[in-house]
Amino acid sequence: MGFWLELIASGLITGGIYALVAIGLNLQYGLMRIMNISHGEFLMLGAYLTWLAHTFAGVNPLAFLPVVALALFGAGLLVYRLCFRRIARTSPAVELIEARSLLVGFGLMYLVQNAAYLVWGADLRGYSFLAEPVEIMGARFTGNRLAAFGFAVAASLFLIAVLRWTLVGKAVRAMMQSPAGAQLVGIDTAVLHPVVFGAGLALAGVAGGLLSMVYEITPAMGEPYTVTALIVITLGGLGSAAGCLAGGLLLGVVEALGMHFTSPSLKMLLSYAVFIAVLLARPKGLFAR
Amino acid sequence: MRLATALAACAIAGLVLAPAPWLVSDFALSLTLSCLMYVGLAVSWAMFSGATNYLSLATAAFFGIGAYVTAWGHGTLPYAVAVPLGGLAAALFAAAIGAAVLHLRGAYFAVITFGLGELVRHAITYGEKTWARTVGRVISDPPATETVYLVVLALALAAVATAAAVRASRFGLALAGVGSDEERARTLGVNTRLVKTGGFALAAFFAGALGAAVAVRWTYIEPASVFNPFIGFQTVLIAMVGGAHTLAGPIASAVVFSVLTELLRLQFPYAYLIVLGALLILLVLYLPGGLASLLERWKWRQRHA
Amino acid sequence: MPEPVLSARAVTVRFGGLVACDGVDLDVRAGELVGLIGPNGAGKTTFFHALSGVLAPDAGRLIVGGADLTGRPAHVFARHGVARTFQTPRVFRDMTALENVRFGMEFAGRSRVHAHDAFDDPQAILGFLGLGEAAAVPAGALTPARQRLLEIGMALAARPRVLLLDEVAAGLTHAELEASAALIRRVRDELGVAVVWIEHAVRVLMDQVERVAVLHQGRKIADGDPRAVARDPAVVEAYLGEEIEPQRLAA
Amino acid sequence: MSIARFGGILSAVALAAACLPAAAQEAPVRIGYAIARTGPWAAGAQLTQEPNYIMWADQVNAAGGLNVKGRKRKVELVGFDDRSEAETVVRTYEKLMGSDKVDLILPPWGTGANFAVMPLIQKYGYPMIAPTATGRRLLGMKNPYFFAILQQPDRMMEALAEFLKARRVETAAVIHVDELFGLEQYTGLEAAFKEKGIRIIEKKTYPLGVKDLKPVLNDIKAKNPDAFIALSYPPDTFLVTAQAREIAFNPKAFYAAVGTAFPIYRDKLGPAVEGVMGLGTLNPKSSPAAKAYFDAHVAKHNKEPDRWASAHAWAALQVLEQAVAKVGLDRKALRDAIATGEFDTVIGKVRFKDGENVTTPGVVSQWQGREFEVVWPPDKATAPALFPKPAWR
Repeated sequence: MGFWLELIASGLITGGIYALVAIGLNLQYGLMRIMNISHGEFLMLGAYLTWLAHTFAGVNPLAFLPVVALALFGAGLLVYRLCFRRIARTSPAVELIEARSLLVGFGLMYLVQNAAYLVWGADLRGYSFLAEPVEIMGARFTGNRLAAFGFAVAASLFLIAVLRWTLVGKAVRAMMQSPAGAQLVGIDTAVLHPVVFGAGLALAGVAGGLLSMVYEITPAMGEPYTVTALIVITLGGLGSAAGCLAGGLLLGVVEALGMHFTSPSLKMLLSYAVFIAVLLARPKGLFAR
Repeated sequence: MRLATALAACAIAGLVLAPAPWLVSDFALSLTLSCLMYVGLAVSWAMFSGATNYLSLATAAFFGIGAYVTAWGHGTLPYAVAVPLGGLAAALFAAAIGAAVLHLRGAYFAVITFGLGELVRHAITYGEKTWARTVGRVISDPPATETVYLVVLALALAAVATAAAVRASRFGLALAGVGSDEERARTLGVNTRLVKTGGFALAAFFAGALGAAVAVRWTYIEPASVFNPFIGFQTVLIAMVGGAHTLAGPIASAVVFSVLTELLRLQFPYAYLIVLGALLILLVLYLPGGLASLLERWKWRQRHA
Repeated sequence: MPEPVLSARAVTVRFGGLVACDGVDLDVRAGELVGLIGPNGAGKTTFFHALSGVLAPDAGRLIVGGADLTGRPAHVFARHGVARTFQTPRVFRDMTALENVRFGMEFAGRSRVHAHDAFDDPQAILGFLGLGEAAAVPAGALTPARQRLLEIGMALAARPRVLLLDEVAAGLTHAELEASAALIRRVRDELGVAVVWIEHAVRVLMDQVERVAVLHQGRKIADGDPRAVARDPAVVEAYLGEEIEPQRLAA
Repeated sequence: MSIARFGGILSAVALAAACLPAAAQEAPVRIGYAIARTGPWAAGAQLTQEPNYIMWADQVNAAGGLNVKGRKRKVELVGFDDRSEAETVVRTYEKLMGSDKVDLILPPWGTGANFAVMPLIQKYGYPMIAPTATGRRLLGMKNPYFFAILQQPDRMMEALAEFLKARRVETAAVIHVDELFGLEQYTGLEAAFKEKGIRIIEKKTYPLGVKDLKPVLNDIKAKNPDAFIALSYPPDTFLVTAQAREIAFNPKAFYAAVGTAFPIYRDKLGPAVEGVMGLGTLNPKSSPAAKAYFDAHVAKHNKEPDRWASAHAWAALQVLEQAVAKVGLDRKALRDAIATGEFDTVIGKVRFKDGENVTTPGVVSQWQGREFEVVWPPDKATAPALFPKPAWR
């Protein structure tokens, strides 16, 4: 029994990490159709900032996360102002916003990644934090993975609640359904857009900070995370906070069970097969509206 | 008329470029080959995705499938057979998955095509490891650079000629109808499913054949390098920067992008990607119609001068 | 009586729990001009979607020119001679007006026995619609009213046996409306194409058609001579509370 | 830090330029290479390989230049980023050898990239001594210009089997990455274990990019093998160590492959690495020459080299330097000199047979304190082995 608990829990925790990586991108793409392909690069920045603070100033990485969030939120406002505002204003159709933001995302990816190479070099970096195992009902987990999982769940629940029950959430959802319509009913997209974009980057940064406790970091680490994020948010249904969490958890559990029952070599095959099967059955993801 | 012009341009380009291996330096030849590879990839991508607005991220998968056909056929199949066979294998794969996924739209289609590519890559890795006890294949006596160059040149020109012919045809009209309003096209008698699958497979043929043709240069064909998602991303990037709904845009963009990246790389060996990224952003912000819109603007000025 | 060119038998379409069309029958014969009316949400457009193959009905049969096309995709309907327009005009915005018309001719118009072959040339269709000078204009740049006309042209280029028109009058001035109505009569009279016409402006429609069918809450509640239908108590009941008063309906 | 590296290049170039008037009659020896500065290969390439190139060029120039058959000539490095792409590797070497006609080339990083330049070095006739290329398949191409200086997988795995046999290990569980590297290591391990009578009671494989191996480790833990061997790449090496500790899976011998020899492995995992064995070849205690090399590297780049292939990259440059001193820059003669000579390097005497370094034995290393001690073979050992492995800390 303990074995099964551990297996499922381990899958859920990895799944929580997948969801964590995706939350920020889901916000940006789901709400504004900004396909920010440089998402993983900002995650990488968050990871480096946390690593720097911990390694050179001895700051507790968890305590530093709000700083990371703030820094990336600021960066998000700046990036939005410099790049995406113009795109949102000059693109006549939502498909064009999507296409152009994809290209700008590529540009940002090159730019940010290379800047990181110049500043920090290509070397693997990392540190140990909360790496001690914690025993829960006979199963053992490291604290840093639990922290990442906890944040993913908390952030998802928070977003679900905000979107569902608050006035801001209603505005954001209105914006999601029809940007022009939102403007008609008096929602100020000039404020909401940059804030949502900044929040997306802040979430990416916090995810990076949390992951830097678990995995090693390099300037090239971003791209696989962007891919994971894209898979998770399409699996869950673009823009759905609940779908994002469910999609990540589903993948994590499928992988854990797959690894146990078949071979870990089949893990990638399995998760892609599940992803594709879900999309074929539900073309708009698990939590399609 | 426009088709005839395009075909004539292809023929002239062929005559000009074919003797390159005996005239230019090894490096210039290598760079030209890179340009041609991306011309072929971007033009064939735009032929389907530009016309229909179905943003496919399966290029890397097609490329890798083609490459694996040469890898498996190495030693038994002549290069000249392996290349079209690689294209055919990719086209068959595209037709099979196209029938299943071409009802998905937008980002869902993009991500699922990417996922299918990864699925194939992992399936090949697993199959090779399990049954052939290997990961990757060695091409022990690759064809000469001249041969590879000429084959890639032929494929790139064939892609351009095919794209021009498609644009001038009923098939091209149907693809454009799908891109503009798929349901409307259906109510006007277009079998959109067939048209989409056909277009997807045709585009895949060129990506597959190019994979089969180029990957022999790398001596060692392994899933991680031939299914490199960046090949697909770069193709999309080039085609969209050029203007995916045009024919000339992706061609110009492939040449500009390849040469520019290379010059920057050689000139600024540490910071070239920063420059490239910044240029790309500026281009999208201030030339949203892509390189093709420059051409259109120029034509417009000519007419109204 | 000639065979119907289009025949709907007990067509039912459901969206989840909602029954948008509930066992609707309709026969349309060659050269007929049939109006289809009903209050908002009556299921008119859904019924058109079923008639043109855009939506597969959950139950019932659809027979076009004697062939059972139930469950077939829209392009098969188009090739058997069902052409339609949409409530909000759907033209290929980046193509020119001429290309839009050519599109209809190249596909549905080519692959079946022609019901009418009055037009071999897209330019002639544009001329017929009064859009001759707009041939080279991108369709997206036309006014909505002209886009509606262009849509009819696209449908005519498909050489249909039956033309399904979904609200041609919306947003038109009175004069434009009269012109459109006249055009629709010409399509029927000169080309011999059967027309089924949905219109919210019920009065205009009633003046033009010889027969009208009424949908209400997904069911057909009346079908016949416009004056008789207007006096039908069930129809009057259905329209109560709508913006059109029963007296004016009968006028 | 890359600023330092960048400065290194600048100073190499500047030095070469400064010497121009003095040695106007003698142009510098141009040495070309492509290596990953960006992309997934960069972390390895910038740890193990390029820093050595830069440091070597600096040292050679500081000493007055490269001895070319008795005449000193300055060295100029012509290095480009290969973007971690095979096609860019090929294109860059075609430029260097075919168009620029540099005097010598240095290898790119990694087995895949080395494969890609194989036909080119043969076509243009440039000898290449590769520190980061492993695999029988490379050597199987029988390219006369290719020399592999790193111990090949079978040799390393034989050493591991001997070590475990000497400690009476009877059972082992193995996982390996689905890559040529993992497969070749495993083939070597399987043969060596069979010969030594060590049973492999569980074998699992996993793909690149895995983020969680706990379910596998749990399954293996339940089988209780004497030894656990992960033929892994850096991200999974870190992962498997952290997760074995997480579930308290503590076999008598715990071995992981690529990455254990990286200083960051010790720095990230801290005391947890105590007793972990891995793919390492030498450390500063191995010899005074090794100590001098490690010290010079830290002084130059402000970071330690790894304890697996870095020294081999340095040794490859030493081989090249000694061969050039003997026969000059005639590349055919240079090739023959490398193929037939014996060279004194930081990793000891090096001699090639059919392109393979046949003098350097297989080695097993183990983290003890802050050092990756060599624990096998006994004549190379820098410390006695900790066996069984102490409990995770």
